[in-house]
Amino acid sequence: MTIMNRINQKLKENKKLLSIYFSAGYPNLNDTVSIIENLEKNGTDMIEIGLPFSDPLADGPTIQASSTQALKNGMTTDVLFNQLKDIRKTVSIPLILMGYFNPMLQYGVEAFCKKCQEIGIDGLIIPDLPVDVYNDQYKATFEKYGLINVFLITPQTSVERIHFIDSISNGFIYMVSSASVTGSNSGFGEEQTAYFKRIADMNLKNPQIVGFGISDHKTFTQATEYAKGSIIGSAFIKHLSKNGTENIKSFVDTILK
Amino acid sequence: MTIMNRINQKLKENKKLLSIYFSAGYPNLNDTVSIIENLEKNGTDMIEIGLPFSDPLADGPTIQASSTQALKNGMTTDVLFNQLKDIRKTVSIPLILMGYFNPMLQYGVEAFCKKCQEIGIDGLIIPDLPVDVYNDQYKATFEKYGLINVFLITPQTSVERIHFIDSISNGFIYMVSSASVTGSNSGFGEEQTAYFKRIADMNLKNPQIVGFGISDHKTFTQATEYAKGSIIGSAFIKHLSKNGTENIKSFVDTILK
Amino acid sequence: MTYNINNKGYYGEFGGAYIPEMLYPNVEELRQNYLKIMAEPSFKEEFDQLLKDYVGRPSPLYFAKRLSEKYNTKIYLKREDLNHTGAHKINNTIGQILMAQRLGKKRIIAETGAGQHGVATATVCALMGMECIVYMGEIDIARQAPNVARMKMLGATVIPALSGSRTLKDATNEAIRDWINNPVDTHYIIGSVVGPHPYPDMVARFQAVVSEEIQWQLQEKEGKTTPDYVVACVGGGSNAAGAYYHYLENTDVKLIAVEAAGKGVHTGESAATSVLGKEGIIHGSKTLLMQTDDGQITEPYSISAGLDYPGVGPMHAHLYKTGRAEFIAITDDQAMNAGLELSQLEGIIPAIESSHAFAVLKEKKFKKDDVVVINLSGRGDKDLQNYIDYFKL
Amino acid sequence: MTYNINNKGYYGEFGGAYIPEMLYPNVEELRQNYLKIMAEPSFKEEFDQLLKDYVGRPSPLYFAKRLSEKYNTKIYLKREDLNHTGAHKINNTIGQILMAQRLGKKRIIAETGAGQHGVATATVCALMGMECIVYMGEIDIARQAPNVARMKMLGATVIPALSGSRTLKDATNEAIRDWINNPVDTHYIIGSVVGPHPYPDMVARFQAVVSEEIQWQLQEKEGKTTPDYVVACVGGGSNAAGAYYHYLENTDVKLIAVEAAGKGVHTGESAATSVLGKEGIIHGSKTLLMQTDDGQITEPYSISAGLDYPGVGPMHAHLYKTGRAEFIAITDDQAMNAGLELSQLEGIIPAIESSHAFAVLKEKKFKKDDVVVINLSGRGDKDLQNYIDYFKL
Ligand SMILES: Cc1ncc(COP(=O)(O)O)c(C=O)c1O
Ligand SMILES: Cc1ncc(COP(=O)(O)O)c(C=O)c1O
Repeated sequence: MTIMNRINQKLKENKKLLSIYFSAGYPNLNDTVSIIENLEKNGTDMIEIGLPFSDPLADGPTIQASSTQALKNGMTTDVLFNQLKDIRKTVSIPLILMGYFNPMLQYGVEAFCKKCQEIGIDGLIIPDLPVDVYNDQYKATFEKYGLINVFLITPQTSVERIHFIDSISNGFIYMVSSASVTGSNSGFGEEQTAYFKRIADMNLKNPQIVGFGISDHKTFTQATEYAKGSIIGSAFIKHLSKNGTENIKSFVDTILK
Repeated sequence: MTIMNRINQKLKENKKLLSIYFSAGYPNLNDTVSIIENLEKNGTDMIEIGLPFSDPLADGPTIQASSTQALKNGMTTDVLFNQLKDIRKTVSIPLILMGYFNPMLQYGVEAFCKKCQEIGIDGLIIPDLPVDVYNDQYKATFEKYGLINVFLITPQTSVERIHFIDSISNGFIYMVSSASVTGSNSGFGEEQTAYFKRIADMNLKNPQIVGFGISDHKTFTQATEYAKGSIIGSAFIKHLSKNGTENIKSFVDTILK
Repeated sequence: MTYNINNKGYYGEFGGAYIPEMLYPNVEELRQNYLKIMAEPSFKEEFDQLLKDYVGRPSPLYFAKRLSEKYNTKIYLKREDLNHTGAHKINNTIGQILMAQRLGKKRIIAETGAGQHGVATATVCALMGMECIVYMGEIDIARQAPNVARMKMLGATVIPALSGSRTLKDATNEAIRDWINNPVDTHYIIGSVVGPHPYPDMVARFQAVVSEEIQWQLQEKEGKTTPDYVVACVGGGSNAAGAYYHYLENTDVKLIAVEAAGKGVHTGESAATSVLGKEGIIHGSKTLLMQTDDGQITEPYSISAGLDYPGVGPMHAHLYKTGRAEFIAITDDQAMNAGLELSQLEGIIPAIESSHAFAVLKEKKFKKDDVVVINLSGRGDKDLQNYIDYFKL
Repeated sequence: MTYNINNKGYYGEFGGAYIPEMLYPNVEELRQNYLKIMAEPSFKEEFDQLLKDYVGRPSPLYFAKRLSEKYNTKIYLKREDLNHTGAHKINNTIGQILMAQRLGKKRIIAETGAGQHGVATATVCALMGMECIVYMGEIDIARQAPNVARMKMLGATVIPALSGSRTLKDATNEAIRDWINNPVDTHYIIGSVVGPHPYPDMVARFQAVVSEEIQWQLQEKEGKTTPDYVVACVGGGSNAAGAYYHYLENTDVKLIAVEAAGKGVHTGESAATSVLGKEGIIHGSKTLLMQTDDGQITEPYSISAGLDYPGVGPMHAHLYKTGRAEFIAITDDQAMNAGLELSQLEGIIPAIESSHAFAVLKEKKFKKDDVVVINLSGRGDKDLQNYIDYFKL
């Protein structure tokens, strides 16, 4: 890929990146844009916008519940695209859509990618779209529309496979802190730190951003000791469910301190 | 058998015989003797005294219930023998004990027969003591103590078997009106009348007394058209359960009219 | 000494046909015909075919590895639990329904305790399109609800026995009463090796397929046709009779009969007939039974409806009297725990009846090389609620 | 045209492994090893031995005389209901537990709908002494209570799935979540021919013993190895896959797949995936599934917990798309009545899942000489309460 999109530019910044995930349409259907704007305003570096799915099998209970609520609120792919249509008028940090493959497939992968480009989405994270299927069938389409596809690695991913994933990635690698669904851990132990270090020592061409289990300043700091940044999901959803869209600042502040 | 006991004498009388069955110890434990005396006084020709059994499988619900109540009241073989010990001081009609084989077996068949003789019992009806077992094992004992053993025939009994049963009987044959447990019919139809006639026409050496389904003057008359007499069981038990031991006269009267 | 029936219908001093005259034609018809009919090639063929294709025989002889390790002996399970309807009972009902057809009967009655025999009877009646009435004690109807439901699904009429202890004994009384009332067109399918001759022998012969299979199955697995022990629970005794049958005369094979001790043999709530019983007459047969001094049959108790019977078949009375079989009494608690153990060690939930047989493993020490065949007479689906309640699972 | 899987893990356009990276090592380990392990003589031997001695295979192929007479055709029932635990599911769990052992796994998870797969999994875990966690939808826990009790007796932990429709789909989600959380020591025993490659193929191969047996059993009975029709119900599709397996490429054998139409295909309460579904991804596999235009998976409905699934295995999607199999949708009412009919004509109470297959007899006219094999995938013990309530027996 030749075009350098917002993700690549952001990754060049000389800082540890805070990326935040939330489920679009949660807590209320039309909160999406204001949450994004608020996050940017308060210092978030990158945002994963979750496209809710009925059967989010890689997500833990918190994100799952927010997904279900978002669907109940009326969220659909079309609604989301519509909410986001003017987002680039106000927001400039990288925006990544994160969702399961089936809704994209139903929308049509090409149509989906095209729409993302129109809106100004920079990348996609599709947990259940495997690397080889992407590589064989969808890579060309993603590239055509300037979208970065982000792959995951876990503590169980083999060295060879990490190198392979690195070779086909062109943004960052989503480094799952521990093999577990989102939101099920708090605080990193020796094992995880060793894993962060092991990956850092591989000197991959793509920087790594850690996800799963980042919930506060401490885990953010731990995770970014070796990695370029980290992604917070469940902790932010919990904050939303308690405080609504108010006070996003205080959440971001406690992470960054 | 040479001794002519009360049963044989009674059978010689030139009349249709009314025989009545009741469960000893019912309705109250000590009603036995007064029921017997009352029955004789009011014109009953012969009495079957039921020795209650826990599992009276050839009896219908009425007799079964009276048996159960009698056992609850405390009836046992010993109690019955004790109640009857002076019966011959007041009663002279034939008395037959009717009961299942197991209690007799536990008492000891010989001891049981001996006791019957002492008391003045004339015969036994043991529905579950088969003809051949009796013949092979117990005939000598019964005869030793002057007891007549009464066998049953039913509409299904073959001609050969009727002749065989006749040959080993020495009192009367208990002719079951229809193949059914006691108390389950009322009124005789053509089929049964034909059966009564068929047996009468066989000119057996033993007279027949009809049992099962005799409940009133009509059925008594029907049954004794061809037979020497008939036995009433359930109908009398029902009378006892309604009226107690009072008014036995009226019961007997309605049968004989 | 023989352990089989003699030509008068007795095992030693036990057996016979102590029946009211009203039953004589039926029982006599059966007595005169059963061996002849069973020997007919067409009968054998139909019987064998149904056992194979419908019942699913042969039932496996399964080497229970983990159980064997735990008890340090060689334990094989004869898997009657895998039969259609879930117990050994169907071997007999298949045989008897074919018998009833050949005798021209149109209506079938049966008694049932655990409901397995009732289900097995309702099943063969459905298969043959015959009317089916099943008598079942009111207490048993409550504690074996799944089997009551099955009988109804199969089109049978279930009539509660309301007298006595309202269990198997009383259901049997009611069935006999029905038979007395319907002497011409009705066949009574007795569910165990009890009742008047020829029932105990006929039922034993239908169940004998169990030991016949054990012989060749053991040959395949152990290179010999005979085990050291055959263990079976005994209610009336049919599953035991089937498992013992071909070994009866071979005294190298030790037979263990397991009775239900309920809350304890001497608590007054037990069904351990061999210990508590005396010779007497029950349901048309001279055998051992639990009774008062006065000869009244006492009300038994066992957590297991199929063993909750105050008598035992005459074959077993004879095996007891002669010492041919060792009788062991197992309490409710021992049985329930053995059932849980089998479930969790081997993945097989046994009927509570069968659990009694497994409890012997804790009571008796077998040698390492002993080949112990335990007859797993039925599966525990019907007993789930009892297990759950008992263990508060 | 082939109806088998290709070397990329697809049946035509269906299949694949659409899984999160967290599952990759597990699934990949399985993919690389399953065929190799299944081909090992020691694996085959242990698998075959357990199928024979523990499961009770071969399951009979039973000629249903009265049913055949009624529908004027030749109907054979493949008696998977006679397997240990009462359904075809155990063929697969026996295979997978041996696979898990060889892969060095220590902990087993499973999803279950009707509970049959949960019981079959709990059973093999007890047999092998392995920890067992079963996920089951809250609704299914209520409607298949006997199977929940059985799992507990067998020592398994049953965890309710509380999300979505609280049925099989959601239990599967929870099981996958567990697997993601336990990527090293845990094997996920999927219960049908669904999930990411190699599961559909592996499960189909373990179930293929069904059609392998049908071949020689038909040879014995009809002098030919092929029937005219093979009929099976389809939830995920494993019993159908097993019954079709050896006939897939022989188009003389017509395949009929029976789906659950619930209250009617177009009532909004149905699980008839072939009619209502579109291509999509569910539980790691590209296949047909019921979904909104927006790609959200819809909540299916069937009276039968085992068919209450919004997808279908990729093999079946392919069989549908190519027309190789005829798909027929059967409503709750049709199925229940077919279950009652089988009970009362043949003495066999089928699982409600299997009842759907029998309902085809009223929907489709077969010729007098047609040999129709219906896969009787399971027994109805688990469904008694439903039948009783439905028919007010
Ligand atoms: C599974 C099972 N085993 C054993 C028995 C006891 O009967 P028997 O002693 O005749 O084998 C029963 C009776 O219902 C039963 O269901
Ligand atoms: C008896 C029975 N048949 C069929 C099914 C449906 O599963 P499959 O389509 O995988 O055979 C189930 C599922 O639980 C079942 O229990």
